[in-house]
Amino acid sequence: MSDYSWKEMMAVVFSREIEDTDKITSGAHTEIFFAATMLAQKTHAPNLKLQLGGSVTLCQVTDVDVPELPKTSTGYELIRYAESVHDHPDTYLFYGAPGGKDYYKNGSEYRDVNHFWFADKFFVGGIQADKWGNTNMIGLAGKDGKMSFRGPGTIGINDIAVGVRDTYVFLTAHDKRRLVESVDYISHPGKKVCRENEFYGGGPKWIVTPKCIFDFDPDTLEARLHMTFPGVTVDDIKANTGFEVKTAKKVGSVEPPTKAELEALRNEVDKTGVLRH
Amino acid sequence: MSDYSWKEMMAVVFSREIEDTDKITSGAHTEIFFAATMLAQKTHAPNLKLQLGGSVTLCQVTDVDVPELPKTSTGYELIRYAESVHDHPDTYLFYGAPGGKDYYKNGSEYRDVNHFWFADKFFVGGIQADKWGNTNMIGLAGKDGKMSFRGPGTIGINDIAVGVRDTYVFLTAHDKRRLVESVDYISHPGKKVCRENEFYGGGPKWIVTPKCIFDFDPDTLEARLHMTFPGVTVDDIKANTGFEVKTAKKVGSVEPPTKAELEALRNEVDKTGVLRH
Amino acid sequence: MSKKRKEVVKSIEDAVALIKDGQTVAIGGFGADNHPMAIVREIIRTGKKNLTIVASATAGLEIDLLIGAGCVKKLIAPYVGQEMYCPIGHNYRKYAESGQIEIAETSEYLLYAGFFAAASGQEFFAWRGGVGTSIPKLNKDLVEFTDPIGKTKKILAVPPLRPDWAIIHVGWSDPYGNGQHLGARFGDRWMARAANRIMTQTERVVPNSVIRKNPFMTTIAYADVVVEAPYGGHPYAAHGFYKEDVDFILDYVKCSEANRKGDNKTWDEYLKRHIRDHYAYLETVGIKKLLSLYTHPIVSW
Amino acid sequence: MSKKRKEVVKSIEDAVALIKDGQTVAIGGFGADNHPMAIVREIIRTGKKNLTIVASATAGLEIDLLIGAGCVKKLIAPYVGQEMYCPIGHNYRKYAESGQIEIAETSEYLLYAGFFAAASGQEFFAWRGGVGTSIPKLNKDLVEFTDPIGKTKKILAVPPLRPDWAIIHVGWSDPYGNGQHLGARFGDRWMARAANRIMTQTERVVPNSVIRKNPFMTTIAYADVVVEAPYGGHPYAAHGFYKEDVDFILDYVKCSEANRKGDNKTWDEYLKRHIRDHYAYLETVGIKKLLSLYTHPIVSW
Repeated sequence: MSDYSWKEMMAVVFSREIEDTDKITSGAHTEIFFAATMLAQKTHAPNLKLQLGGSVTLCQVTDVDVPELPKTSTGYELIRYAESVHDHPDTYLFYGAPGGKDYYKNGSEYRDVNHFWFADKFFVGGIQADKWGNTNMIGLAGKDGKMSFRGPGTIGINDIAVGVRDTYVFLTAHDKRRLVESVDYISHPGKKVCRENEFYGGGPKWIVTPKCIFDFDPDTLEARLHMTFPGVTVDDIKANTGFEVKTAKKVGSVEPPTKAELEALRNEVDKTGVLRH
Repeated sequence: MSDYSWKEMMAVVFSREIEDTDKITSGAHTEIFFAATMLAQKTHAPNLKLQLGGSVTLCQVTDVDVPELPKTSTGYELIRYAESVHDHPDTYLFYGAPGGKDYYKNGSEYRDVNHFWFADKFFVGGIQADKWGNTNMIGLAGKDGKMSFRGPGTIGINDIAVGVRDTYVFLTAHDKRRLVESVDYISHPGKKVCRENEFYGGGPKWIVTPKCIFDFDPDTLEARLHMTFPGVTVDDIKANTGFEVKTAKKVGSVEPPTKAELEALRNEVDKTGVLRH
Repeated sequence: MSKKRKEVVKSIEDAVALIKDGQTVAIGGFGADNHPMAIVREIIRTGKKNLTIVASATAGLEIDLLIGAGCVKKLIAPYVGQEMYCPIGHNYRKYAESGQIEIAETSEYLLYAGFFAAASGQEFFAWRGGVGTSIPKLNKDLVEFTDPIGKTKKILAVPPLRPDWAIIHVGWSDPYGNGQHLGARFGDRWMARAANRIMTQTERVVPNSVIRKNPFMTTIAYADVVVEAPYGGHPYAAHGFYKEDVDFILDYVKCSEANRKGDNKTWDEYLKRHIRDHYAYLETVGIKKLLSLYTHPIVSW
Repeated sequence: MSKKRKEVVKSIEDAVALIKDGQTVAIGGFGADNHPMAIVREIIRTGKKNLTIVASATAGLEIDLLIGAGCVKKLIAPYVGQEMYCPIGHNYRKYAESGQIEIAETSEYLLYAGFFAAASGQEFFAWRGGVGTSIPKLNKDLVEFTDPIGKTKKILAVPPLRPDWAIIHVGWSDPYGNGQHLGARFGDRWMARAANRIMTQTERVVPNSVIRKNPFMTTIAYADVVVEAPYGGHPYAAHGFYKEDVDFILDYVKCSEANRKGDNKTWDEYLKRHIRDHYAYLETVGIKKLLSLYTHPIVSW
């Protein structure tokens, strides 16, 4: 893993997930997310409908030079890539296709009605995630109803969960404090809670950590080990996870970034190496 | 009445009602309404917060030349007078002071909280009005649930009624078909209905016809004859009204436009005589 | 880069062919301004039937024309008329009074409430306007309930209003479907957000660089279909380009009034005269008249 | 004309004197951009107490500063931090974990829902986001009820959130209180609509004619008070004028972290160093640093 950083790998891995028909709104881990989406527009998804930034900044970089990868989700320079800018509240009723419908999906040239009005994919951060994919940004429970650790806050993940097709939960470390049997507070509901509440949104598709990717058993809706990152063993993951690690039939290994992918990332999106450090 | 038209008189009479602290949103009878409000800004209400037109066009003509009185509520030329233009839906949550609060009211330099979020004054049209001030824009009831006469539609009067301080109901003719005991359908609720439903909006302050102005008894909330227009008798009004005409203690007479008022109207707001015909 | 961005400009014939009988079609603009008339005429010319039409908050006679041409089964409109030129649309009256069209009684914000609920993926939008009026009795989609916090006030639950198509006039659009109004936006953005598909009628297709010059002025992003139709708003005004054609509107009012009063012949002739393909229609107006409607820009950027 | 239009420009001292202890104050901007920092510092300098602070949907450390300076009794904020520079505000953690501030747990759209209800005079705004999470348990103002149409889904009734003041940074404003953002507007317009009074902090007061050049770009109409404060957004970016001062922000993060860890002295010195009147504050930053933050205009009109 010496010739690329974890952030670079994550940008590439997530970029592969993006389809040309997607609409995507920016979420946690701004710089990785921006890199992944811009890379997708420049490589295989030129029609990706992309909202970056806190003001419904609809960006299109397919044919636009990106001198430096934006580092914050709010910067003025994002307007450089914009075809349309709105008010942040409009992200909940405006971004992408009107009402956030499918686009060129299901074999028809025109999108069908669906209820993924927010976006197709969204990055979610967390201080805890549990086996159901419930994610916690609120805090760790202490005594007397106080919090022993105050988290950053839920931002808009609860709002987004109602109408986003798939979320990707990102944890920046993999240990038993973060991956727990049951979260102290729920910011982002897991698949089970989403289904119980009849959300249109499907809840988390993956939980991504520096060690591995969990997906969810379609029947039990519980997390299961889906893929490991290069060099990580299943035992290592089991030893560092706070819930019983179930595994998919076949646990795969994440394909490292190819030379072509890294070149595209570094030459077209991240010229100054924001993700390399 | 030979030296001014009815429309000119109405513009002047309504202009007198406007206070410098008001916020007003345009309503029915565009050309009269625009003239009255622009005249107010140019004579005694330079701080009048004024939305004209169907797109939250916040207009200020105090120090601006008005070559021709706008004739429609939607025209491009309204932008000439605008300091701010928004989307039409924003009229229900944006126009004027944020949330539509008082402004320089109640002795304080800063406005107090109140719930007249829409506006202080609004013009309402109607095909029928009844003694409660209920107004009908929907139609006249026919057989089998059909309408014998289909009205233009309620536009937004029902929405506005919840949060406008006073409405002014304008009828373009005064007869027993229009002024009825009870309207066939309610578009704009009268004072009694507004109170029963705990609206912030006070309902109609006046019903204005070519013959007279009705106001409302503060106890019974029923219409009563408030003022007659020049040359109209109380008997004439009683003979042409479809409900029993009660009268205020003292029925006044509307003061005709003064020479100065007419000059200001014609020289500053209606140079081409839109209201004269 | 193996793939390129998809351009969505189509001929008016190809575009309108995408609209199917029985669909719900919302028509943008407001009053005498910014109605997508070329597309409205093409809808009539191609004989669409049983449409549910969603009008703007203050429709003009574009809706009256669709009704009079027999395209409309159901109407959702807070108002149909042309202010002082025609306080109530004549075909609207004719068809409403005879029961030939179904009307869902609504209002400006009840309409927007439905758009908002659709655009934001909610089950309904809660709104008080309409309580105490006849509207809930005349529109069974509205459900009254009691404020769950204060427990006393009546509230209307307004269900999502999700047209199959929003048809919106813009000043200019790029080939990818990013459009900008050059004047008032009215309720067009809310209408577009609610619909499953957006078709814009643009005065002009312009390069993407024109849009990027000021992306804050972009009003419709990602339209599905763009139709270029210069003077496509006639007889109505197109903000930034031309004003309304009052003579033409008054002639419409006269012919539609005749129809309401039983003179089908005048009306049929009116339709025959003006329902043509777009450039043939403009010929019936005449270049001198069209050019006389010019308005100079008030705002530019 | 006997009367003239009222100009609303005030000195920062006179403006902030209007804010009273115990009031509810909303602070605009988003992330590292467009926060009204000169006014925030004046609030601290004049020792306001017991404020209920309403943050933007993604607050930066301006909220953390107010907390650390002891001005805040209650906080309504979906997030307090500075993205990669500081994932969670240190004073926010310190005061929240010790119970020294009350927190009404909320989220981006629950915040906007409250703003919307206030601005539109409704009793509440109906919204599903938050159902199935811990937020309703941690914010008793939210009332769960059942969809009155479909009868199955759970909905939250969000009551009006009506700050006494919305304090908003704009690029420029005329003397009458018409302001324009030169870049992103974030949630500022919704915040302003909901508040009883608007105070704008403007980089520059400009003539009314500048505003009228493109009235579509006006974002805040009719502010009650306008304060001119060039570089008033520092250490944050002001779109169209300057970018954020990363060194300064990192120094803040270091000093506030010290405070969280019990080193009051470092923190008190930080406050003493930087909480000064606006121009004295700018001197502490230094003109060379300020000028180095320049960003050229991306959009102009």
